[in-house]
Amino acid sequence: MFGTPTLHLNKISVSRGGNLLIADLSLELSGPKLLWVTGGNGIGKTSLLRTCAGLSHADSGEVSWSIENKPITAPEGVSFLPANSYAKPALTAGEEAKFWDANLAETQMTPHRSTLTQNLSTGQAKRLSISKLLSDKKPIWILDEPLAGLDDAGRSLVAECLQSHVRAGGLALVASHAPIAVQGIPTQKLALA
Amino acid sequence: MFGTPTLHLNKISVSRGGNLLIADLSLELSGPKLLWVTGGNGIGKTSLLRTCAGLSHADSGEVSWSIENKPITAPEGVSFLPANSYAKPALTAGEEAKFWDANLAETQMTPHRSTLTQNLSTGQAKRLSISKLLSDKKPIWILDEPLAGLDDAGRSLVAECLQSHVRAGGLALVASHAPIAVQGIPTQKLALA
Amino acid sequence: MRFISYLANPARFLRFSRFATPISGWLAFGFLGLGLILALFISPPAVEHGEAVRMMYVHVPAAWCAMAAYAAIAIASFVSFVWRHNLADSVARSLALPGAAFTFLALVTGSLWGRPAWGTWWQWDGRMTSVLVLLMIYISYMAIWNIASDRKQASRLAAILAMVGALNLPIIKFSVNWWNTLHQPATISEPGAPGLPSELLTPLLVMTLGYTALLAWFALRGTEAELVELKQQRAAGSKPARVTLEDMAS
Amino acid sequence: MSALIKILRRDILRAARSGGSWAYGLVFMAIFLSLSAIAMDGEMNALRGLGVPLIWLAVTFASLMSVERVFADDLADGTTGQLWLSGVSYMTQAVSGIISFGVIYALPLILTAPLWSLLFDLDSVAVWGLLLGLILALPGLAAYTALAGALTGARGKGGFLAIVISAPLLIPLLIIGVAASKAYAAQGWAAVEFRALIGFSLLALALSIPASAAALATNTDR
Amino acid sequence: MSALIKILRRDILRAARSGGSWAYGLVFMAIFLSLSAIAMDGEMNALRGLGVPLIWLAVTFASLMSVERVFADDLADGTTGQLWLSGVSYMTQAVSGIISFGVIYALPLILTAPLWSLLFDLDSVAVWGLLLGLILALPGLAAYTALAGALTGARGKGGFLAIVISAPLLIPLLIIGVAASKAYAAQGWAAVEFRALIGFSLLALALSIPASAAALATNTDR
Ligand code: HEM
Ligand SMILES: Nc1ncnc2c1ncn2[C@@H]1O[C@H](COP(=O)(O)OP(=O)(O)OP(=O)(O)O)[C@@H](O)[C@H]1O
Ligand SMILES: Nc1ncnc2c1ncn2[C@@H]1O[C@H](COP(=O)(O)OP(=O)(O)OP(=O)(O)O)[C@@H](O)[C@H]1O
Ligand SMILES: [Mg+2]
Ligand SMILES: [Mg+2]
Repeated sequence: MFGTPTLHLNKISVSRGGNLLIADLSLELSGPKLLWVTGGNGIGKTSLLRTCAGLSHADSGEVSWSIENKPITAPEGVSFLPANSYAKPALTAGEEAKFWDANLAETQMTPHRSTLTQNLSTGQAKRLSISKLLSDKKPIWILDEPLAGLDDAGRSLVAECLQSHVRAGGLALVASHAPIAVQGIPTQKLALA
Repeated sequence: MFGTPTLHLNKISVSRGGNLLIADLSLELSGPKLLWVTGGNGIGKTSLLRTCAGLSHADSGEVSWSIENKPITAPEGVSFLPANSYAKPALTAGEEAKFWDANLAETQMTPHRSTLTQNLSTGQAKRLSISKLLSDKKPIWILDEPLAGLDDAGRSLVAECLQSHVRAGGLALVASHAPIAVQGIPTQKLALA
Repeated sequence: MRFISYLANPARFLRFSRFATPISGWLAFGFLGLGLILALFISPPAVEHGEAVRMMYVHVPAAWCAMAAYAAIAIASFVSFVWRHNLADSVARSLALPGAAFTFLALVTGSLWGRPAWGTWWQWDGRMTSVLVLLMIYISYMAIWNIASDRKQASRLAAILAMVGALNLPIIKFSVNWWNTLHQPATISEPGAPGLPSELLTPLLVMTLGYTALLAWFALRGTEAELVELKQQRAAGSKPARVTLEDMAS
Repeated sequence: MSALIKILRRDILRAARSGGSWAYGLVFMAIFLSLSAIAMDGEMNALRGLGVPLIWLAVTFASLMSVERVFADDLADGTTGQLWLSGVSYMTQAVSGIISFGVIYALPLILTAPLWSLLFDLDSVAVWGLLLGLILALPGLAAYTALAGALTGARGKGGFLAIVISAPLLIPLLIIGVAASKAYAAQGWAAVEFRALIGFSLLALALSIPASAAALATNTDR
Repeated sequence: MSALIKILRRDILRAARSGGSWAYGLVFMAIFLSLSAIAMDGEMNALRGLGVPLIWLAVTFASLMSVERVFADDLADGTTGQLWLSGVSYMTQAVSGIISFGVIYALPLILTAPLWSLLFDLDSVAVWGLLLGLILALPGLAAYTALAGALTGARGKGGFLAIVISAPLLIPLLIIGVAASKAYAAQGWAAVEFRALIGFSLLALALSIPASAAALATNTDR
């Protein structure tokens, strides 16, 4: 069980290349909760998520994180699953997993442990990223298109992971074009348009 | 209208890194037809499609293409949409489109013509790839996960394109995890398991 | 040629190599032993070079075999590239290491010999430079085999390189004529030139046979090992996908 | 033809955008030559003799440094295969790679050679010899460098391997080239070394074009 | 600490796999030095004086060549940010980048320097001077090179820009280094140049670590 994790957005603005994507957004999100972030291509979902993960700075406003009202830093509480794989080409899936203390078994990737990451198929690369995500056990998950490239089994795996994460009190922000519907957990939808 | 395009697979075997993925597959596919290729992650969809596009060699067996029973080469009749973007980083979307004689308007990418391709969002990059596909007007389309990363509008755009391609007598092979269902065109499903 | 296409079948090759490999190994052992005894103890010192002539028995056949091995690699590469035959590239690959070793040996013995003969270990003359280039080509040939994770791809890339690198062989051969240099022009290998007296020629020939048998041993053994490995990989590999085609309501 | 021009235009644009990668070789050459001159303690007499070979060396190294810029990106992201499907044969792609490498990366190096010769106090005959030799070697230089790029493809940033592959091919060219540049002073145009250099350069092209094309096809197949 | 070791281990593995990119510098050095020797027509007397500066130059160039191997890949695919989120501060990442660059790319160059000195017929005192100078310069060399890598990030393969940034930083180090190596013959350890070299090297470290960390953070934010 996580103590109640909270993400605070205080009037943040996010811009890219001179275009304002998000203006003065204020939100307070606490676990247990799943937030489905959706909106058209290029509307700013990825940019918003990266900002919420502390990887990018908002142009103005503040992003902060807390557990049971005690402020924490992003590295203390946040995991981020990017849309693209960040596995290193010259390493095998097993070596990559070891580097991040990840467990390949959780995503059925054990048979591919000795395949070089650049030779993994699209869905296998995604599974490897998910293994890394699962290793962290952070209370706030920020996932960018976690379902892309996954087969049916992979998608239900993600749903299960989200379910148990939220059930344990976690907060999850998920950007996805397909609806993210997980049984029996509090879910909200954030639509950008 | 295209003359009847046909893809012939004659007992092909495809392997990757010493693993046999497809063994002795024989198929003859002719337009007008949509073939939905599906199967679990890493089963060999991408490898099969690349072989059908002439980009990889089968270990054994033959792949050939014809129009109205007249043999053609792959470059004469085939277009391939890879799962990942192949736009060049230092170029803008407009420059990239010009290089490939593609029309950005067809995919609603005109507003982003002066964005560098490495700054495009996931879905925008996909749309750029699709613009390039549409420019070719080849009778055989081979598409690897064309829907990944696209929003609703993008997905219906792909469906429309597929529809008019097949209606014009074309053949389309589409690998996708989500079902590809297009109204009123002959559709077959090729499942790998 | 018929013999080669007969062997092109892996199973037949394995049957052939089962006895050919040990034979070539023992031949190499015998000839090299005999050659060294002849070279070091029996043959007389030469008029011009004195005792240093004994270097010749190591040097000259090493140089020849280095070139011969490369020529064989280039030919096998051509076969492998054109007919996509993976027995040929196994042969080529197995010849690379001994070929490089012979090249290295020719360079080292040549430069050890050069000290008494020309008063210098090394000079950038045509022959020496082109043999050094041969060594570099051998190294790059071996390196490229190791970069591609896919064997099919690696074999084709290596074959392309081997064929381009063959350009260096005539350069080595004729560099003594084009490029005015220190190195001996061909005396032994020139047709119609008797060149050497037979007491010098015999150990040279015996050593050459020994080196050649050694090359053959490497080629056979390497190919054998690779075939066995390929077989094991096939057996261990996963099952291919089951493919079903069905119509869908449209 | 038009495909050639299109690729060339695209490559120039990319080079101009990528933080000036085309100038990389020039900067390398500047540093290499001026530091070499500094290292020799500026002794003009020694320097004069070394000018020609050092500038040849600098050009060769600077070209080697850009090997991975020829085909690696196109192979990595699949553009090579897409171009093939859109009707640009691997042969054409090989030729365009050689040309764009020659024009974007090698030619600027060669054209600045006379400038660097000032550093070594070369007389005008020596400078002409140098320039002629370099220009005649350009096709060979570009051809072998491109071949190394095509062979190593997108792997491990080429780097090491590309250098290991192209060095043995380039060494004969370098040796004949220096000899030709030097022979110019004594014999002018007629020197036999120039003919040898032209021969080598053309041979390099003739070998590299089909070999690079085959390598591109192989590296696309995966 | 364990993060440092982990990153170092990973980088060694990657270097070993990537077609031997770690050996790239070594090969460059071999070619550079032997070709320089050829260019001097093998005149031992001239060569002996040039040995020390040429080897220094070779080490510096060979390091510059690997600049883009330090942080570029991690920045390009987002690993830098992921490491930060998993608790490895940018400072730690900067330090580990400097160390892995120093150990994987620069150290092998330095350790082979005595071997190359054979080519120039250096006596043993000169070789010791060379080696000591190079080892003391190593931290500075690695620090500035890494800084250039962190600043240019994943853009346009670094290349040109990284060299332009690090060359001016490295030149003072090079000049003092050569002076120290030469001074060793006359004054041994006690030569004032050695103290200056140590000072420069430490200063380079002290400046580069926070600067690289800041650059990494900035390049992650996009
Ligand atoms: C590192 C230095 C040297 C290298 C790389 C080298 C290389 C070669 C090569 C490649 C051949 C075979 C060429 C052919 O058959 O056409 C050869 C043959 C020979 N070398 Fe050397 N060599 C070196 C030094 C020497 C020295 C110092 C001597 C003696 C003074 C010498 C004497 C010979 C002789 C007598 C032959 C046989 C020539 C013939 O009749 O074909 N070599 N060497
Ligand atoms: N440096 C830049 N210059 C100009 N525009 C940029 C730059 N970087 C990003 N953009 C633009 O910012 C917008 C935000 O992209 P973002 O990746 O956040 O979108 P997204 O909602 O995740 O879209 P998708 O659904 O396609 O993933 C896009 O329109 C993109 O083109
Ligand atoms: N060089 C290689 N060595 C070992 N295995 C490899 C190599 N290249 C590919 N593979 C494996 O081959 C299989 C085929 O991958 P492919 O990309 O065709 O799958 P896919 O059906 O497209 O999967 P996805 O749905 O994830 O896109 C994968 O299991 C992959 O790990
Ligand atoms: Mg996005
Ligand atoms: Mg796939």
